[in-house]
Parts: sequence; structure tokens; C-alpha cells
Amino acid sequence: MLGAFLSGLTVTCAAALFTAGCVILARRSTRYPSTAPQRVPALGGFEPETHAWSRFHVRYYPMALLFIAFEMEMMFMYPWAVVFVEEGVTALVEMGMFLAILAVGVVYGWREGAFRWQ
Amino acid sequence: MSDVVSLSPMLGVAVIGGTLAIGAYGVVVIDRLLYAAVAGWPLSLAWAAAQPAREVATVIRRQPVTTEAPDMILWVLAPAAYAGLAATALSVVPLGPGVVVADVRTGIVVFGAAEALAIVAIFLHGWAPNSPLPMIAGYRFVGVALSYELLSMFVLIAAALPAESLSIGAIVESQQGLWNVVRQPLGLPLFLVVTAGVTFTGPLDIVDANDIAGGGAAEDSGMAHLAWAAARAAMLVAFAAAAAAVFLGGWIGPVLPGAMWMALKTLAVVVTVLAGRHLLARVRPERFVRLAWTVLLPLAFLDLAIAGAGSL
Amino acid sequence: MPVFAAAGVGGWGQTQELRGVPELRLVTTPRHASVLLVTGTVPEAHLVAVQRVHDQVPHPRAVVTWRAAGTAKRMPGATYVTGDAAAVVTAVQRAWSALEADPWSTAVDQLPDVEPNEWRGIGPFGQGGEGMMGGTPYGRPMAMTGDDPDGLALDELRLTLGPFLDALPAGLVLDVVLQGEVLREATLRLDALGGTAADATLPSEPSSAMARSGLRWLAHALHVEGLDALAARAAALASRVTGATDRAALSRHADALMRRVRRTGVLRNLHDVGVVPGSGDAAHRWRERMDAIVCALRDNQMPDALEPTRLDTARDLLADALPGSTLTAAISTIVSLDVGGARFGAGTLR
Amino acid sequence: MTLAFVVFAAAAVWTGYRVFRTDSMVRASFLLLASFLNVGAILVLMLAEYLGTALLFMMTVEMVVMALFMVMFMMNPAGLNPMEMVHQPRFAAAAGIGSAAALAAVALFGRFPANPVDPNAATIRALGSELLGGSMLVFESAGVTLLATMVCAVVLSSHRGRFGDGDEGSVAPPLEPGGDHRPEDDLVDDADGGHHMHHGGH
Repeated sequence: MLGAFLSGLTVTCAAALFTAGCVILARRSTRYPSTAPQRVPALGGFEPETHAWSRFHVRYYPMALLFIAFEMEMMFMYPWAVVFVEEGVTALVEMGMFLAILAVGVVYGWREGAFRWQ
Repeated sequence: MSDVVSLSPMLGVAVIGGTLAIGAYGVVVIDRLLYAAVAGWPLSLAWAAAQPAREVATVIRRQPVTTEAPDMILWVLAPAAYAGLAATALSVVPLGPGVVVADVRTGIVVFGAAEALAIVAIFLHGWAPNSPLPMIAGYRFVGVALSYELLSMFVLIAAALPAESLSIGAIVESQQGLWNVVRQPLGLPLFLVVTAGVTFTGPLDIVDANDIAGGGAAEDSGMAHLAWAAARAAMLVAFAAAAAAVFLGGWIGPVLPGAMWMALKTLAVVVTVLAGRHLLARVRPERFVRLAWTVLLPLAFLDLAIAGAGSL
Repeated sequence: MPVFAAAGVGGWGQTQELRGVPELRLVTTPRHASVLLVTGTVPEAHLVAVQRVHDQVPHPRAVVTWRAAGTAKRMPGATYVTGDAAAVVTAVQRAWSALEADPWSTAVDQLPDVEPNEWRGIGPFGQGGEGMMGGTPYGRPMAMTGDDPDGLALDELRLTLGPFLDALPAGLVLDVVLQGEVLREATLRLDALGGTAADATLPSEPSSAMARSGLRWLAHALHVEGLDALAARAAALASRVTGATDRAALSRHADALMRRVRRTGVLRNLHDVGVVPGSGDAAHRWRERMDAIVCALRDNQMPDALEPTRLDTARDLLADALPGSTLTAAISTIVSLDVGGARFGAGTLR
Repeated sequence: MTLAFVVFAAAAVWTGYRVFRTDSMVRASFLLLASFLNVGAILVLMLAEYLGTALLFMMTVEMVVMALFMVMFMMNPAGLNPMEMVHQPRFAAAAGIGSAAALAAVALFGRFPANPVDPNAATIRALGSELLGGSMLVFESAGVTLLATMVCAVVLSSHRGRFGDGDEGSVAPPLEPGGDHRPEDDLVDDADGGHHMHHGGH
């Protein structure tokens, strides 16, 4: 079972290292260094006054919080899916209740406008 | 499981690397053909196949420009991580009867993790160049990505119910009698939305969008741009293979050998997603967030209920 | 062949028609291009901008100027083209093959290689900053906070979306204050009210001139909404509209194109976007203009819906439509208004 | 096996250490993510494969949201200037070393039962039946807690309620206690809004 994870990890690292290698090689071995006017961010012609990195006002922050609470539910659903056929109707009813409770949270969030850009 | 053999790591790297490379090039050729078809240009396979090769030749020699104060480590890490995650996603998908690189018992959980990490890779790719338009593209994408990610979890869990296991190989075998696309009709459309989202093609192309001058890739040039485009095409191949395996019965098929069926079904999913790119307009990000939470999520609940009732 | 098109006065319309040419591939950012195509005369105020876009094209690069009177002198080493799209294609291919043969013949930077602010060696780590937020680290200051109606006083990005941004009609400069993705303030600049060279490529006959100008707008608008293939189809149709051709076939093609555009759902997306006093939302303007194109071709009329919006009227219309909207919606609004690129001031057609 | 464990453990500790040494908030949060990924890998090594892989995607999403909020509220979010991430360094160092020593002592000198898990044991199935059997109460109460979290998150964070913006009609308290003079009265001087300094207005 660990062998499977090992080959999965090897494949991932191989693909990542190959891509990173190509990009680093190209950036190192380029014959044209980037001059100051080339490094100006591409905004169609004029240069920005400040750095782009700033305290970016994320407009969907309530949705992000709601998502974290909803994501927790995924942890419970995977094992439930495995034993679902074995447990039969009780599993269906129980997960139905669990989903209903969380659906109430989503409906409340929707009614309070959490999914609109603040 | 039956005689499923986990390929040894080295063989796995060769199989996955080959599949992704050929698949990525195939995606670009199919995209050119669909572009020419919709644009009304003369359709010629030779032109569509040869043109990407010529462009790759020029892009490789082009100067990779840097911006003023980029986060260079993240800028290189982003396409590398994205390509690595495409390989992870493909490694848990069986490519033929009993041929799978990483036959883990928690296949769809690893697939979900790869998808979540892809969000990180795409956000970093927008954040790294320290330029306004890519940063806005990265932030826009995270809002949309958090909205459609739940759909993929629900839909994959619904497919895992009859299989009584989280391994994608078992899911494929559970479709011996009836494919999931028939048993759980809502599954495939929702998963195509997720595929379009993760690889930002079609209506969900809000990362490298035309309205903010190329968005996330506005500052990439030369090999950095090539790496990003190739990783994106590879991710589309990986997700299309997963869609084929989980919903279209994977390698199950009457006459042809298993791997051939898998390739045909993956090709069909790739053509569908790329057709969406040329036939559907880009959605507004804030409207898609509301649509995903208030319409697509209840549909995912319904799909789960159908799957639950169906597999009792 | 990746080409980045920077269109000056009177050149924007023809550039959009190049989308229909299979040999050229118009890219959205100078970083993806090998050849910079400058069409029309670039007004004085935008000269620095065109030089910066020229420098932002990665090496090996070449420059082709098309019907450019004023700038031809200032673009050293550019091949100067007058003629139709085919001439441009050959010029671009020749310039590109010259680059292939000798990559060192790339065009040299036009702006001095000088950092925006002196920063090397200043500050605690020599990166030009002081304390947490001060100084000009790596040459630029950091963004400062601004008041936001929802009480979170977070940083504002003051940007100038330039004259040659691919998504905006050429020559249009937008000064923007962004908080997150929402625009706090947005003003259109009128400084480029210079030369109003009428667009020579438009057919003399007014109704087909209007139809061709409308189809050019449609090609750019479809590109901005993410439908590049349909934009190519619209551009190819535009280049076929000349005074002499038989109008029945053209109007049938135009009608088929409009049906395809409606099927993509772009009008549903633009519903309630960019509501401007007096002309409804963006979807209404699109629908109105698409019908006007078909009827201009079919029954030789001059519908006023095809009249491009003048820059100064557009500025007043957008004064309250843009602030508060997201950047995506703002750009879709500006594109749907069909702000006449080359038609600053005088009422000539693009 | 042990080599893999040592590699993952070292990587987890090193990325954890780097979280506090790096200047950029985005790098800090994604280094923390890297540290969690290594812990997830260690869980998989301990044959708790579901917990390990689930940890991966749970932590990824949470680190993304953490990065969003950190960049939104922290000064100097992108590390352009040096950033001091450690508060009360001496106390923190002492607490860190102390707890590390205690945990190491437990790990080295504690007597753990040596009954390794059989690799083919159906751990997920056991987890599932436990969820539906013995600890169903925990499972359902977790659901209700999550609902409470969602409601509180929306109430606290969403500026816009269904009756319009949160601060519409809300009035800043007067300067001196009990007085009726409100601060924004003297800021809004003319009707067409010479300078818009009043709060909450649009």
C-alpha cells in the first residue's frame, strides 16, 4: 500500500522538477538580461505608481469563512461513503440529517448576502 | 481488488510523463482545430498539428522577462507545482484494466487534494510577478475556485457510494453493469464545470482572461509561459481522464482493449470542454459564486441523494 | 505568428480586422509577442506609452508600423507598411524570418535603462525601504490605505490602464483607483484629442461604412468576452464589407453570426451590467447594435445605433457607472459603449 | 520507511522554522502549508492513509483562506521590507525549547505497545462504521457546531445584511459622553459633499 503512495510521490516530484528545471535553465541561460523599462508591469503603456503587492481587499471574505465550515463536512463524508452500502438506510437518513443541518447554514448565508461581493 | 498491479515508480514516471506530454500536445491541436472550425477557417489537420510545434520553437528561444520585484521562487514554483499536481491527479486514475500508477485506497481523496493544491498553484502564479493584473486574476480565481471545489467532492463521493471504496479503480469496476453517467445523471455535468474551473478553460476562463490583458499570464514570456500553458493542458488531460474513469466507465468497453476505450473517452471529454471554450462566453466571477452556492450545490446534494438511493 | 497590436489614432479599426487572418495571432499582452504592430498615428501624449510597450516585448523582437505617419520616424528599425492586411502579413512574416536568421538584430530599448527611484544600498537591507511600509523598496513605494464604505480601510491601487491595453478601445486611457477588484474612482482621460485622421479603409458608401465599423466593434467585444473564434469570424466578415459587394449574402452571413453570438449566452452575462443613464445595460446596447449591423447591411439604412459614442460624452456617461463596479464589469461597460477610438472630437467614422 | 519518516519530519520542522524567519506573508502561509503536507505524509507512513490524505486537502484550503486574510490585514504583506514576526522572543524561545524537550522525553522514554497495524486492514471501513455506530452523537453534534460556526461567521464578517448595509443608519457616538454633538456633523459641510469624510455614507 505504501508502494502506491511512493510511486505517486515519485511521479509528482518528477513532473515538478522537470518543469522547474526547464524554467530555471531558460531564466539562467537567456542571452538578454531584463532592463529597467522591460521590467515595468504590463498595464498597456503607463507605469504604476506603487507596487502591486498591497493589502488586497478580498471581496468574498464571508464566503471564504462559510467555505471553511462547509469543508469540515467533507472529512465526515468520505468514510461514510465507504460503509454506506453496508449500513443501509440508517446511513442515508443520518447523512441526510447532517447535510440538512449544513444546508441551513448555506441558506442563512445566502439570505444574509454572504455570497455577494461585499 | 482483482489483479491490480501498482506500476513501479520508474515505469510510472514514464507512463504518466508520456501520457501527459502526448495528451497536452493533443489538447493544443484539438483547441486549434475547434478554433478554426468555429472561426470558419479552412480546416487542415496538418496546419493545426504543425503550428504549435513552430510556436514552441520560437517561445523556447524568447527572453523570459522578469518584473521589478517579483517573488522569483514562487514564480518558478507555480508552474512546476501545477504540472506536478496534474501528474498526481493522473497517477490515481487507472489507465487500463489493472494498470494504475498509484493504486491507493483513497484515490478520490488524493484527487481532491491535488485539486485543492492546484488552487494554491494558480493563486501563486498570479501573486508572484508583483504586477496588478495577474494579482487581480489570482484573487478572482480563488473566489470562484472555493465555490466549485465542493461540487467535485460531492460528485466524487456520490460515485464512490456503489463502489464501497474510495479507490478510482474500484469505482470503475462498480460500473460493470451500468455507467455512472446513466446511474447518476447530474454527476458528469457538475464534474465538467469543475474541470473547466481547475483548468480555467471555457466559460470559467477567468484567470488568463482577455478582459485583463491575459490575466495571470500577463507577465510570463518565453519558457515560463510555455511551462504554464503546458501544465494547464496536462491538467486538462488528467481531469478528463478522471471524468472518463469515474463517470464513463473507464476502461470498460465491449470490443476494443481497455486502454483504447480509456483514450477515446478522455478524448471525448477533452473535446467537450474545449468546445465549451469557443461556444460559451466567460461568466462573471461574482455571479458564478452565487450560482455555484445557490444552484449547483443543491444539484450536488440531489446527485448524492440519487446515488444513495440507487446503490441501496 | 504572435503579434501584439498597439493601435493609435485611425488604426484601431483595421487592427481588429486582423483577428480574422489565420496567419497572424493577435495576443493580449506584449510579453507573448515577437512582433509589435503599430497602426495609425500615435498622438504625442501616448508616445512614451508606445515606447514602453515596445520595450516590454521580449527579445528577439521586431516592429512593423502600418499606415503610421508620425511615429514611423521615431520607431527606429521598423518596417513601414501601407496597404491592406495581406501586406501586413507579408511584412510581419519577413520581419519574423529576419529575426529567426539573426536573433541579434532585435530592436533595442527606446527608454533609458534607469530605475524609477534610486533604491540600491539604501535602508536596512539595501532594498531602499525604511521601517515596515516606508521608502521605495526595489524602486517603488508601497500602496497606501484608503477609506472604503464597508469600513475596512485597506490599500488602494492607483493605476493608469494604458492606451494600448488589449481590452480597451485604442487611445482610451482610464485612471483607476482600485480597492480589491472594485473600482473606487475611474476617470477617462481626454488628453489624446489630437489628430482625427479619418479612417481611410472604410468604404465611401455610408451604410456599409457603418456596418463595417460596427462589425469591427463586435470583433473586439467578442474577443474581450472570451470568444476569440467568433471574434475572428466577425473580423473576417468585416473585411469583406466593401461598397461594391452584394449585400444580400453579407447580411445573411451577418444574421447567422448574430444568432451564434446570441447562443453563447454573452447577452445573459451582460444583463444588468454597466447600466448607463439613457441607454440601459450592456446587453441592451449589444442587442441594439447587432440588429443595427444586420439592417444596415440588408436594407442600406444608416441606423443611429451604430454611431460610436464620442469620448467626452462617454466620460460623462461613465462618471457614475464605473465607481463601485468591479474591474470586469467596468471593462465590459466601456467596451459595450463602443467609444470611438480614432474619432476623438470630430464626428468622422472610424 | 524510517528514512522516509526522517526526511518528512526534518522537512516539517524546517518549513515550520522558516515560517517565522521569512518576510513575505504569502510565503509564510504556504511554508506552513508545506509543513502540514509533510505531517500528512507522516500520517500516511503510519498507515492512517485516510487521515493523511484528508489532512492534505483540508490544510490546503485553510492555508489559502489564511493567506487571503493575512495579506489583507498585515502591514507590509509581501515582505518588501524586513518583517519582524516574533513577539516576546525570549519567552517564546523558552516555551518552545521546554515543550520540545518534554515531548522528546515522552517519545524516547515512553513504553509504547508494539502492535503494528496490518497494512491491508480496512481502516477507512472501520472509521466509517465507528462514525455511524458508536460515535454517531459526536458526528451529529459536530454538524450542529458547524452550523453555529457558519452563522457566527456570516454575522460577524458580512458587512451587508438582508436589511441593507450593516452600518446604515448607525451613528458614531458623540465626542463627549452624554452630549448630542456627533463628530460627523462638522465634517459634512455642504450638501453636494465638498469632501466626503462622513463614515458609512456612500
